[in-house]
Amino acid sequence: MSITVRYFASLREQLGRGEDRLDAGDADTAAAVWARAVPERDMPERVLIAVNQEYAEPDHPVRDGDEVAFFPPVTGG
Amino acid sequence: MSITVRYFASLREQLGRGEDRLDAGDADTAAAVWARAVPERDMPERVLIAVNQEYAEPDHPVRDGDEVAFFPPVTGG
Amino acid sequence: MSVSLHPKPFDPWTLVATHQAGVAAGRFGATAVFVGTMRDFNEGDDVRAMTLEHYPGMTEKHLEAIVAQARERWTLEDCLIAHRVGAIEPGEPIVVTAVWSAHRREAFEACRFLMEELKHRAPFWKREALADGGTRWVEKNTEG
Amino acid sequence: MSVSLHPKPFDPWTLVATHQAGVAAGRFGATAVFVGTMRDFNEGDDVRAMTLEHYPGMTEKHLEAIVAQARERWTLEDCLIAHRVGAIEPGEPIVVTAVWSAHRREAFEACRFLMEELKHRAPFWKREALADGGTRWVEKNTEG
Repeated sequence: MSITVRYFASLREQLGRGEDRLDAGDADTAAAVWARAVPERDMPERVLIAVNQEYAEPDHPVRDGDEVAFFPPVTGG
Repeated sequence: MSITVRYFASLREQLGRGEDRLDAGDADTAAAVWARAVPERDMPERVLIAVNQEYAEPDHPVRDGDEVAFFPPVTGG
Repeated sequence: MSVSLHPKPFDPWTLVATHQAGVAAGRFGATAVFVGTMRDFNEGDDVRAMTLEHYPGMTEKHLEAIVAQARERWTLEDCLIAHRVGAIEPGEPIVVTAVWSAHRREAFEACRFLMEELKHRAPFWKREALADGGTRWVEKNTEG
Repeated sequence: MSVSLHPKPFDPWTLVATHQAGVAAGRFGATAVFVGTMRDFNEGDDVRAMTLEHYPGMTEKHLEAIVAQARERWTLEDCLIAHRVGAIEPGEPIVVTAVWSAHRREAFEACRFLMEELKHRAPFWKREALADGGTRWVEKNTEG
């Protein structure tokens, strides 16, 4: 198993990729996943986070097999 | 010329007629028109009044050629 | 801008689609529509049919005045009001109000305004035929 | 209850009419519908086309959750949300929210709630292609 990390919209374009796969780490949170997946950049201030397709805070725990997504403010409708 | 008086809905049914024609009177108001057209009954408290198809108060002046309508609260839509 | 009275059943969605074909595309971002449909119950009673009386001439003038008020109050691209008159059966549409505007706030607020004004002031009167064979004039509109 | 994503253009009025055919006639007296349509301008610029990105899986779950919230808050007969994804041109519908209920207050309020929630939280992102050849991500939704 592993952690799937997904990026959308302008964030995906800026990072130049839509997805990363990480091995599960000890005591992972969404913010820790960002730090490991995108070491080249601080987590943006206005970023939205979803863990397993539900909105979550940066300190939300992340386990092996989880999907963590980072994306900019939404603009649908 | 004359004044056309119209009644709608439950009021029309209660009076047994939809329309009266009156000669114009001196110093007519909508209330005075009611009193002359329907002498058998006081003007109902919640009645709505229109003079020439615009809402009006009981003291609205009425002239020769005008159309005065009396009707119960509206229930469309 | 369109205000119309319909003695026969109409399809509200076709009416709105047809009207919209005449609204400049690309200009409006928001359309709000309300459709009032005849229910088969009212105030706890089963209702079999309804007759909608109106005041020919004043009704149209009044609906046009309501639309003019909405257009003074909000920036709107277009408005439509259609209302049935005469004999109506449960499940049939009674009224449609539709508003096209650049932004959704205007569309929602103006569409609701048209309906509330229409309900409170437009000269229509409902007489219900009840399942038990009786008829009654509706005395008071439901609050909205 | 229906939530759907559409990679191709749809006709909102046909969608609503078709869905309504499955809602018990006579039970609902009020239908409120909102349609968001692509404009050819935004923030002062001419917009030629748009791409709507979304988060497959989360988007549907989130829209269904919004509908569930609305049904907890108001007594509703039925709800529909349809949303475009992918390449969109000016004049094409982007989103439809529709609510069927006994009374108009519920229908209006729930329809607006669905739109506001969708705008603020559902994972969709717009990229605009401008008339001058450039593209940009829309950063912020208009207030409604």
